[in-house]
Amino acid sequence: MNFEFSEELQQVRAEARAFLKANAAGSARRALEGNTGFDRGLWDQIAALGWVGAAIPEEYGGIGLGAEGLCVLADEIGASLAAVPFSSTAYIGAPALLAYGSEAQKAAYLPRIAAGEQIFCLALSEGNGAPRDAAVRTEVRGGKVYGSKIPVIDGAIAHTAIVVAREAGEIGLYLVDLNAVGVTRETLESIDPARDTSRLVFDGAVGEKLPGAVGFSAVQLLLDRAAIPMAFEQIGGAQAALEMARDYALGRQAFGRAIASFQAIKHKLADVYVAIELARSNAYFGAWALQADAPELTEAASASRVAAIAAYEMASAENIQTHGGMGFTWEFDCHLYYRRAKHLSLALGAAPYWKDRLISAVEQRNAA
Amino acid sequence: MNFEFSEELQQVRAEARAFLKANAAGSARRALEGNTGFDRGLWDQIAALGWVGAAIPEEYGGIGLGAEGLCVLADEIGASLAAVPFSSTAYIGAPALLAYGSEAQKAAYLPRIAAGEQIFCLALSEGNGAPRDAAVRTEVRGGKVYGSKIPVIDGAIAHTAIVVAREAGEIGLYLVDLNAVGVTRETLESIDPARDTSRLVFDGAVGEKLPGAVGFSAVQLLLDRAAIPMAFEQIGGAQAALEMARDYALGRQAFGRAIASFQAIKHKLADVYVAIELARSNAYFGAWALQADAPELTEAASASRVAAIAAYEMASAENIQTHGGMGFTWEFDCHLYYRRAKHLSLALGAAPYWKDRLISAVEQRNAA
Amino acid sequence: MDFSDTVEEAGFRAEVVAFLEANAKRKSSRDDDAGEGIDDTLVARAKAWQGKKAAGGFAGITWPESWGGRGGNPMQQVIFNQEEAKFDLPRGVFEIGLGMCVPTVMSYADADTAKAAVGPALRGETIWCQLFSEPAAGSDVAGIRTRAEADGSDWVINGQKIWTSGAHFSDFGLLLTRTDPAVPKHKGLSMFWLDMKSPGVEVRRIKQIAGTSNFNEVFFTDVRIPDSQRLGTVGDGWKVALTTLMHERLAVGTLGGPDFTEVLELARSMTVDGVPASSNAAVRDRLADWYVQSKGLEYTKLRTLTALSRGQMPGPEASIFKVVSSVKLQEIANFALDLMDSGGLVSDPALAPKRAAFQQALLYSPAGRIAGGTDEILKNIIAERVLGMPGDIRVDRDRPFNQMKV
Amino acid sequence: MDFSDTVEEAGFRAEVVAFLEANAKRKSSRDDDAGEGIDDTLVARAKAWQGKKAAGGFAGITWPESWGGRGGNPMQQVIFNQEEAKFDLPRGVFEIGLGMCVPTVMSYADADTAKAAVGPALRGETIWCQLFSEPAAGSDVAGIRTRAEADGSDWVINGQKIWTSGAHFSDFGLLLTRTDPAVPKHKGLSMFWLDMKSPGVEVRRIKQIAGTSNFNEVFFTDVRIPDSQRLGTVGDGWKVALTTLMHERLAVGTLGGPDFTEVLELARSMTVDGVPASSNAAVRDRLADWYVQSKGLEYTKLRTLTALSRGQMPGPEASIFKVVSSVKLQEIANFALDLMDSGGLVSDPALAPKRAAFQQALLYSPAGRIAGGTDEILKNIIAERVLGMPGDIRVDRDRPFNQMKV
Repeated sequence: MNFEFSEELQQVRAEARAFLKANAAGSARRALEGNTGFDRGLWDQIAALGWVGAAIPEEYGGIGLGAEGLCVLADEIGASLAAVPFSSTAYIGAPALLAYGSEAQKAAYLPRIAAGEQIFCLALSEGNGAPRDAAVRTEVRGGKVYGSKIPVIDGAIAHTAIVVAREAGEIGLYLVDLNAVGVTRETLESIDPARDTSRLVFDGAVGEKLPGAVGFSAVQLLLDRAAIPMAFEQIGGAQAALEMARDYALGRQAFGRAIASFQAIKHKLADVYVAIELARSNAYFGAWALQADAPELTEAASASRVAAIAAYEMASAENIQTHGGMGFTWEFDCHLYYRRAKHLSLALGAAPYWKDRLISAVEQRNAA
Repeated sequence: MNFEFSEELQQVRAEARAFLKANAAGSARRALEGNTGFDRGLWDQIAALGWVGAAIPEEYGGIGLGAEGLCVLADEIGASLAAVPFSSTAYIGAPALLAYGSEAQKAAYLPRIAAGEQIFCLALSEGNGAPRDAAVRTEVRGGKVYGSKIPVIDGAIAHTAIVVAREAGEIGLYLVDLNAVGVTRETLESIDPARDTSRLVFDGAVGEKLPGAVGFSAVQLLLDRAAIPMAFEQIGGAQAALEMARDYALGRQAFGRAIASFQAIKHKLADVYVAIELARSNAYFGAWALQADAPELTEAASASRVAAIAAYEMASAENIQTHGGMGFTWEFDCHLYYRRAKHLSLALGAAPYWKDRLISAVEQRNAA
Repeated sequence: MDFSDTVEEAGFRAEVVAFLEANAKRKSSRDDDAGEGIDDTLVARAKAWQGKKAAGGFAGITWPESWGGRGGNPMQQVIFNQEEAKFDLPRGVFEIGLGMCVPTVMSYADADTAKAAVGPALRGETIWCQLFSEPAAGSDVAGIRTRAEADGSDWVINGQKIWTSGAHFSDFGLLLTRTDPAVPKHKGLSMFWLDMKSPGVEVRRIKQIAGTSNFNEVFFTDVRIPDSQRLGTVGDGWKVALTTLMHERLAVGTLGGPDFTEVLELARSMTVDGVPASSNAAVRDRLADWYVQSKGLEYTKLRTLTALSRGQMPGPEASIFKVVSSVKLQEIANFALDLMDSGGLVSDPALAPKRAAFQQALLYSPAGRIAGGTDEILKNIIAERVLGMPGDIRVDRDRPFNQMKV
Repeated sequence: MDFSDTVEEAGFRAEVVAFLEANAKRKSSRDDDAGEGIDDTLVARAKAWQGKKAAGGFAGITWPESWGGRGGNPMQQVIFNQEEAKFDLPRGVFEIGLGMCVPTVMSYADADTAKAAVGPALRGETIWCQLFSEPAAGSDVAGIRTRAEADGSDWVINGQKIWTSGAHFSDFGLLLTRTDPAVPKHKGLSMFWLDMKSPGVEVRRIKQIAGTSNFNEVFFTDVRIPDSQRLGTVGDGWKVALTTLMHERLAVGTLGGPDFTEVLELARSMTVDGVPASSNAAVRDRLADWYVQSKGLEYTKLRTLTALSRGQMPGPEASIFKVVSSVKLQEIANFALDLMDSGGLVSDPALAPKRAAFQQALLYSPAGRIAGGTDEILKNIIAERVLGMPGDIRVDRDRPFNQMKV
């Protein structure tokens, strides 16, 4: 029985935490107030540390920490609120190439991803609604992409988009150089301006097919894989919000005592703790399933995501509540967690999508 | 603005409360422990007071207090936990005759209902699942009823059943004398043995059609009408459970203080109070809509029922929780409320049925 | 039961409607100002409108005629508010001053002072704000630290207030201070009124999560207030404050923002495989809960009005409105965004459904659970004052204020 | 990460399985004894099985060899429990005695007494129960009132205990008493062990909501206990009790009853218009929540086991199991009954789905939220011992016990 990250990864975690503590403080606030959607300096630093290539095999320039290593880093990045396109690039971009790319594509892109030179984004959504086959209207004709994608996380800061599009009726994934002709991009107002959220319009941009991705199920499997490190990023944030609330409650006096001594606050934060631990345990199983490429991957990913969404939303909302009036000021950091929580909830298929996917997967397993 | 019961009905309420306090104490426990499903003595007393005919017009032997009067009495009966077939007879039986019966049927049955001589029951369900047209397989052929109904509340103690059955494909309501040939009845083990819950089998029993009831919508409208006094019965029980919890918490000492002084208990009971008040306000509107036969009846009934189910289940469960160990003993009365709460939740279409009906009704109104 | 006015109420309502029709414009569509800040233009409009109300005899409806009021009853005030809400009129400027501060002045100031203060306020010429809360005294208002020290016939004020609505456009303020820190916290307080333009008063806007600024911080540096502006005796400030806060309960407004109807509309507008999302059972399940809560509050208000119409005053049970509606609003915002999935991220009013009402509600709903009494304080109020349960154990009641931990 | 045993663990597991295969029968289908009472037959089977375990070297796995135990580690105990649970074997008779009472005797009794007590208990010849809780001392165990008064070399016991599992089939009991009511509550307690057949001991079964009787009341009328049966010094009973209760944390079991899988099966079995209820989005929404909770607890247990396997002891975070699973059980019972609609009323196991498992769960789930620590106490434990938040304000710490209100 060894249901815990290895000693080596515990060490990675400790170093990541120390690094982010020293270098990521204020990252989200700067990106929010500057409306940059991105902390480029921090990105360059974490790229230099090799984090972007954590789960990329060493042959492609990665540091080969595997899926579990990626999860550990995601956890710490979540806690730090770092304003970096880590999820778009490391949870989605690299795995998409690894799973669906040709050998040439892998060789061309992965080393640059690992080096932080290539930021990726996933251009899937075309408006409101959960991810689904029929909602994809973007088309590929003659190797060129036509369609409008909204929203695309990190769309304005990425170098390359993985575009979900339909060619001769069939869904595929296409790499599009976002600085090439035929691409228009526009950053949109969003609930977490510390993370870029954009509209991309493709009008004849060249699309390079990822040959391994066939049909919408390839998109769903990509989301499954991304959901697991994403859950860790959410749990990291939730844990940080819980600790912020606990610390404030310990210091804040009302009625002659620390508000942490009131059961209303104690039980509220106990509930948050429970939600986080349930999410963490599900995510641990997710990390194992991702590393092992286990048949339970879809259930594990869905359950991780459902639990992590609930935990972070709860932790960040109750952190505000615990802070009282200060909690809803711009000046305090509570809203940075609250915004990020909802951003991450929506950024990769929202809770209804994952709940349905979870039960479908369980039903399929039961039927098998 | 007069959104309150009249002075006259406030008086009726006070008298009912005093009567039930003196006469209904222990009614549920006796019925539970004796497995009688019924407190016949109490039934005869409330019939003598005219309550069963509260909403029956005086021309048919009722006391003409109207729908609002029935709701006031239902509230008090709910609080008292009286083990009587009041809902089956006064919320369903009499209104069915008034709405769908011929003049002859009204004249024949209503005075005997008002006098307490005729207990009614509704034979609708045929196993698990929400009320719906396609689930009715009981048939009427040549004036005779064939089919099995499970469960039927008060089925073993009623004189007459209103049977939902299909004749030449169309749903109708049929009066069946339960002491006649072709009827078999059997009391079943149920979650609230203080209220009779039975299986009725009809094998050629004579059925007398209620001519006004055509199609399953007639059944649904009957449920709508019954749901409003039922909501009051539930709210009465919820309020009694809340008061029982509050009183216990005030008296019970732990850690040198009344447990009522702990926020965990205070906020729990405040939540229960809020749920009850939301239910009560919805039910008030229901009482108005029933009395006025308003076009909003279905929404009002559905909302009353949804809110009352939630309030009573919560109040009765948290009453047990507030009592701690004593709460789950047979000896304390907590479980009588808890059983009755769930009995009433399931006895007239469960929450999912009413939530769906509520939204459908709102959508229809919006479309109109 | 019926929903009609009494004869007297109907007469008054007709009078109100005639006045409003003559002096204002009916709202054309459903407006929603939740989360909006108050700017100079709105303040100017509000002052003008208050003047018209005063001239028409509809300012201070429940105030005695001797104070320039109408001498009417609370039900008339409700009727006026109901009808006024249907017109396109400025709100949020005078409620606190006329609802809470000026009545306190009426009760505690000497006749001349009160006379000088009340008339202009009623006519909309002056605006009042309430200076009670402090950084270290939110839910626990009696824990304020702003000092008032006697100096001749003046008091010298030093300290900081916070969460002061309208301080930046107010002319006068009602100020709760600590005059004796050596006695237990409730006993060393005194109340004053002051000119907000007094030297040493500095107002700073507070930016909230949603980007708007509904509140201020107010700093006091050696501000001098003559003793004649004291309200109540020295050390009696808590009693005076309770008078003010009692009026707050009557002034409780409804939270704006999207509700059941808006979620239903959103769900109907979103089609999956040709079927609207409103037919999804999980959506209907939540919708039903919000319908029941929303209608439950609406009907509870009717029950309160019935009591008011019969001469009873609303009690602590009014806490139910905010405790239900603010959590509901936060749930609705989250649910609607989930329904939109990643599309919910976009908060540009030109792109998001309902002009981004759900995205905005996500950001301002947390304040609803805190401002004007946190969820936790409101549940305490329900438990203690409605259900008769004991107060929390108090460790600060008898301890001298200056011996308590901050 | 991996889920395999270490080499040592695998070896031990193989040994265990061989022993079980040789001495017991594998469960044929998934049994569920939640809510079932314990009868004489079960007690007899349990005694026989305990004897076999002792003979096979699997009783007292973590106890020192000098006490007749195996001298193993907690992980070995977990492995044994995991494998034992797969066999059709009696449970619920020895857990409290061997898990909590006898270890306390081992720690505090003199050598001869302990020797005489431990061996027979380990071999299943004697059963022990724990006599701590009282009608007026549930969550607040230190508030017990049962008096022990010195009389020569004896103590005379008067009072009442409650919630005593297994008192009616126990031979011995661990008894917490108050020897000095004039000092603060935690200071005046003393611990004893006694023969349950002593004159003046009366055991009465407590009937629970669900109709079963898992607990007893135990009345003491002038029961004499020799001073030699005292455990720990006079007045030190609370310290001794904490030793006992520390073991409780390790013994925490899982609640039985229907879970995610059973609700899914129920929903799949119920067809509406040809479509199973499991395709209803509202049903799937709730199912997903319960899956996440259920798996979350399962995987949390694996994390705990990993820590155990590395030699760390489980801490207060184990409170999460009961606080999540008991509320979940009550929700599941309610939800399943709602799905059955009026059919859910019927609790006859021959008629109701899953042999009325959901109806039964409705009735026994409330006890799960209370027995062994209420939801409220468990959340306090998480807040205080995991999150490091302060204890509730205590008004009883320094007050003499006999001056407190009852």
